[in-house]
Amino acid sequence: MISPGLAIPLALWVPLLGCLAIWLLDKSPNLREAATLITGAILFALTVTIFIAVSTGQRPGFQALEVIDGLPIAFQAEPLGALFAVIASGLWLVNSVYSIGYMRAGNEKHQTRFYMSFAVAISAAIGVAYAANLFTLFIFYEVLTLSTFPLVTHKGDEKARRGGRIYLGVLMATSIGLFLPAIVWTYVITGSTDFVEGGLLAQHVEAAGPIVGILLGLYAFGIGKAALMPAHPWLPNAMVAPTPVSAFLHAVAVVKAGVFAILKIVVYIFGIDLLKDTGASIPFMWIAAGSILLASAIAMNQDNLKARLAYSTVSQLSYITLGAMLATSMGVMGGAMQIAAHALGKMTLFMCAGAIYVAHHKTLISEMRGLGRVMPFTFGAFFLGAMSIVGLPPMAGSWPKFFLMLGAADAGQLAIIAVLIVSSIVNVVYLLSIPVQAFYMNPAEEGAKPQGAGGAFIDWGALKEAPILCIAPPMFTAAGVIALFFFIDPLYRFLLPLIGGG
Amino acid sequence: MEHAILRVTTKIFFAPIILYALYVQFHGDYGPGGGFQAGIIFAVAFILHAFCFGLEETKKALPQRALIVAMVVGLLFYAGTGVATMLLGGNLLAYDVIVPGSAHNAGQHYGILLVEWGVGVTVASTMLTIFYHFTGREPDIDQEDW
Amino acid sequence: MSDFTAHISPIVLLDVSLLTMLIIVAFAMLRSRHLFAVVMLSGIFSLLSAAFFVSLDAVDVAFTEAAVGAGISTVLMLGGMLLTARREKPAAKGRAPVALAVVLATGAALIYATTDMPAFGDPNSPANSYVGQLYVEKTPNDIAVPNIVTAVLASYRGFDTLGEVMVIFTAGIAVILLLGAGSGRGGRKVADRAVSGQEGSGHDSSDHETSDKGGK
Amino acid sequence: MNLAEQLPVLPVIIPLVAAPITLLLPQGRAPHLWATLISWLTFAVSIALVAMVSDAGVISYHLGDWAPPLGIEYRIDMANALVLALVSGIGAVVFAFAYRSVEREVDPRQSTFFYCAMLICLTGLMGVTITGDAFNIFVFLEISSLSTYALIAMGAKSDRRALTAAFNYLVMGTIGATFFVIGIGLLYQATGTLNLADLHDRLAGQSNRMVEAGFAFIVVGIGLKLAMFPLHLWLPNAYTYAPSAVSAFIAATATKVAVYVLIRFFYSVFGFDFAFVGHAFTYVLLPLGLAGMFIASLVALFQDDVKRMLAYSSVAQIGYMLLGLSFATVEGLTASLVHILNHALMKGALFMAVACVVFRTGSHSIQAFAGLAKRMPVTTWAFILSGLSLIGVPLTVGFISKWYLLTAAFAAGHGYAAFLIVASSLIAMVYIGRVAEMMLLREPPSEGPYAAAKEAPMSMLIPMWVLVAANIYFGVRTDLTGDLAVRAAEALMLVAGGAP
Repeated sequence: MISPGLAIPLALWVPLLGCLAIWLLDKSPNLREAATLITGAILFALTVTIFIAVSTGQRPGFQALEVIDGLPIAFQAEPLGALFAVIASGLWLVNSVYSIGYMRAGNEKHQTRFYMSFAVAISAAIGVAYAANLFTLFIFYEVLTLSTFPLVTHKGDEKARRGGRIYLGVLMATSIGLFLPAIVWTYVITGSTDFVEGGLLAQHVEAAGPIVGILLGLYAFGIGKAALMPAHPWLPNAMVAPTPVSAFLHAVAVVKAGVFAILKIVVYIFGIDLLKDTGASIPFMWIAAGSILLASAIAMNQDNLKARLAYSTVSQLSYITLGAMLATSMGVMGGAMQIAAHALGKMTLFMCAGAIYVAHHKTLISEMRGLGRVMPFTFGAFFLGAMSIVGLPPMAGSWPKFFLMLGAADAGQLAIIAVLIVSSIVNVVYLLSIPVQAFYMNPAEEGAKPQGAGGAFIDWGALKEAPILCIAPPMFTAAGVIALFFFIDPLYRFLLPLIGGG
Repeated sequence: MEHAILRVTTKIFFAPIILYALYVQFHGDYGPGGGFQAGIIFAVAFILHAFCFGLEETKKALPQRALIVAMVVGLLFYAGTGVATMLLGGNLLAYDVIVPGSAHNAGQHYGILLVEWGVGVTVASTMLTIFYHFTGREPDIDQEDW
Repeated sequence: MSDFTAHISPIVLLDVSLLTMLIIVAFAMLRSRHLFAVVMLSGIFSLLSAAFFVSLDAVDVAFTEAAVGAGISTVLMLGGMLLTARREKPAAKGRAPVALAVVLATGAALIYATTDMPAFGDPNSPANSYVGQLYVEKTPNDIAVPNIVTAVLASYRGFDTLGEVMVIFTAGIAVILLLGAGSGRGGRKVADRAVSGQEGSGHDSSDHETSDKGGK
Repeated sequence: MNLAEQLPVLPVIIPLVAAPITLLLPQGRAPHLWATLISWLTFAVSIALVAMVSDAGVISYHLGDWAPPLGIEYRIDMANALVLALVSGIGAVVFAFAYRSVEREVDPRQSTFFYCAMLICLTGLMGVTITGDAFNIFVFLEISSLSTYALIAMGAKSDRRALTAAFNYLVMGTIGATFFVIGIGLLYQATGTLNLADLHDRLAGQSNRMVEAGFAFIVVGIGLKLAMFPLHLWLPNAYTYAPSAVSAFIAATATKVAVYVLIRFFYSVFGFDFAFVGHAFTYVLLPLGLAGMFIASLVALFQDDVKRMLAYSSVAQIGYMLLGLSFATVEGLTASLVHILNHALMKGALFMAVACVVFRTGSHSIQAFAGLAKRMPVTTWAFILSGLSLIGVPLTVGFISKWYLLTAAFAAGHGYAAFLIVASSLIAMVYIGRVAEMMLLREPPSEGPYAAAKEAPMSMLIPMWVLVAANIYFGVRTDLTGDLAVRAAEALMLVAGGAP
């Protein structure tokens, strides 16, 4: 077994080597895809190694180099980062399988560039996960933005260019315009950007007062990847990308890197206690709550499936921001769990959307009526994923909601509980309605098939499913959603150090 | 014979002007003057020549290529003196090392003489170069003629 | 050292009249559109300044001004003029107020500075009492040439002079680059008046620079 | 000759002697090889000088063996040692790069004189930087300016507007030089000395109108040379129409040297004892720096000529440097010095990338960049990486600059300035992004004048990538730039008598 200390640099380099291998194997697609999968498997093993080490209380890390005094590029694994890395690398593996199916079925161009960008992006995501200070996190955050740009503009047409411009524009503008000054300001106040247990700023008394609120605002909106309204427009616009990109990057790696950073900054830079004492996070808590409701409302009006999922993501990401801004340990716990639960659930939904597109070239929800009867596996997986997002047991998604409500109660914010309940109801309407319509309603254009119940409900003879490589991954993650519900206790205990327990 | 008086006058004055230039050049240590002024006066003699006999005639006496070489040589005379003092163990342009241990500052005298000569040569040739280019657009020279 | 007061002497009258003429010539140059007249007036301007320098006891500077400013500059400007037109185009209107403001501000700053200047010839002024005085005292020993200006020019500050020679050399190179063979215009007497006019005046400025140097 | 003793004068005297010799060489490759060799040699001795200063502290070299203030002194501390290394380093890279580009853009009969003028320009810039004498600064400033005017005019073979551009620059530059020399004259009148260190000593405690006016004239004069907003009007055209290699060289060096001179006068000659220095910082440099950053960036946004866009960007970047030095803190001065170095690296690389495009397409219009990622991938990526550096993306030198500048802004209590700085980099992102999108996402034209573009020759690519690599290397390792700049800033601050 590789030592955890060595595993971190390896986890950063392996995807880059994979990227090189993919480039060299440009001419033989099968070997190229094999390279992707092997890289994914190795990476997953490495992150699991680190995860196990962290669960035993170790904090492996290393310092690469010091760019400016007090500004090193350094890495250290802690529970939140280890969890994020495992989720990202594990789902990358799943997504790679899915990508192969999707890209080949669609005969997409520039597949080599596609896989290379993916490899760089995952390396950046791992860097974000293990970053030991804000500076390192910022570097990989930017690399993640830039490396995913070719993925978003993959199609290369005017629509993709426009989407790419907004994607890059919003993410870079917020990160350079707000996030970077916030980091510099933190550095000027504290002389460091390290993640410190209990909070870096909490150690500096002079940091109290309105500065905390301003800084928190800079971070909250500066980390555009967290898609806190109004910094969200990049996310719907990124949907011009091929579905595997949306599935992985815009349900897992990119957006989770954002909310992960917010959680990490709240816990390790401000410290929960500092925020609680100063009350600086209350306004942002309400902004997050508003973001949840508003994005849900917008999602309801989207007929394009991917757009609806995108706004749903905006809404769900704000749960995590909300958890962080509650400034209670249960809120942070809920946010951290939401990272895992939402990643599995939303990725399932996106992959299903891709499978539908591959098999039937349909993107509008209104066109999908009755489609469940010819794609029962896809819509079955979609149903499970949607249940999780809504927060119904026995799905993993129910736990974060539970902890968030606990956190809100701790903080004495009962209105937030109401927000969470309303949001869940809206989720039911706009997510669960899709599989229900698919199974129970007649196709709009044909209307030939009678709407029956029971035996002849699914015409097994006329199934028209997507290729197996497009179906298996969402079913796998859907199963994961159920499994995570039952394994929540180990996760809870793994995350306890985050809130000062364990 | 056109402008006979002018031509004769020019011929008469040409040599004294050059002589005066040399006087100004070498008398700079004792009175007003030096390389800058001498160079100008030297150039003026040739400009006068060009006015009366035409630029082509002057160019026969003092071709453009020779002027460029003179520009280089003049500048190098000055800079070279500096480099020489460095090679002799002093700092750049530390003339004392030219004649070490001299009681009457002979090194300084030689040094000043050398650099002033460099100034004079450069100024004269540069002024004439500028004059040549202003007055007579020289014909395109072919690649081989260089 | 006792306080120094400049006393009125007949030379002052000469200075005043020379300066008055300088101003008149300068305005005449500004008003005239006839380039030939302007060139000639600039020669006169240089000659007057040379005379003024003599009255300030700066003989070396006067000599240089006479040779460079009144002499070769006039010739070169005539040459430049021949490449363009005989008459200046009427000046374009519009930017004049800005230019006027800049000129007035510059003038005001200069006049402002003069109010604190030491009197002309004051032996106690910093310029005369410090390094200047040192040059006078040390030259006989260090260099032993009678002309202190030459001593400063060629030895004490010989490196500046090397730089100035380089400036002149550069001016030569610049002219060759602009007008020489292969400059895209060499040999052909092209009638591109606007452009050659700019070039002509461009070289005027560099000539002025060289004359500045020579006069140091 | 004792080489170690004579080392301080070598960075100037080597190109100075070599420049005229160029004219004696035969036409063809020889002048270029000679100039390149000399530039490398100059770079080598400059590096040796940096090492020497790093060990021995301030070096004073007496030209002609005359002790200052009688003679001229070369006074090399960390600040100008760094700028010397920068100028000669850029020279070494650009000279090596120039051959093919110049061969195409300049008549072969002129190339000998062209390289001679390039060496003269290098000499002038080095001479300005190294010297400790005010009048010597003026003389070498004139050497560099005069050669630059001619070099810019050489663009006339491709575009006749180069002549107007050179003429405008000549007028503005001459006014600047005149102002500068008037300022020096006034200071001489007030002190009787021309030596910078001596000036500082003898100015101490003096407060009269000569000094005030002298200060004003020097600031405006140098402000013209460094294209301080709004005195920048000469710069965009000059950079746009100059031959590509010349643009790359002067964009990376000339204005930087002028900024250095400004720092030298502010900190080493006047110092903070003078109230007007503080006023100039607060009421002139700070607002003008900010205004330049914004207005020039916004103008750059609307340029369809990539060279002109980069030129306006330079004006904006000069705003950063002025902003940094106007904070009057060690951090601010460090930021300014670091940005002098870093901006040279990125602008040099960017202009070289454009030179490659010009070499293959004959145009620097943004249309010529369409689809170049497919035709000229190596050039494209050089442009994009240096562009990212200009924006200030981490792991590039641009980020280091921005980091120092932002910390300085926060530490000096100018938090608002920090946000203006990042806002201006965002504008940079948009205009670089425009070109990048053109290169990456457009289809290359299949017909027309730009269709035949292919990758630039190796002789251009290698030097360009050396600079691009420097952009990355110094973005990760700052012990050569940042640490030395901190030392330089601390030393300057000590002389200036700054409290912090």
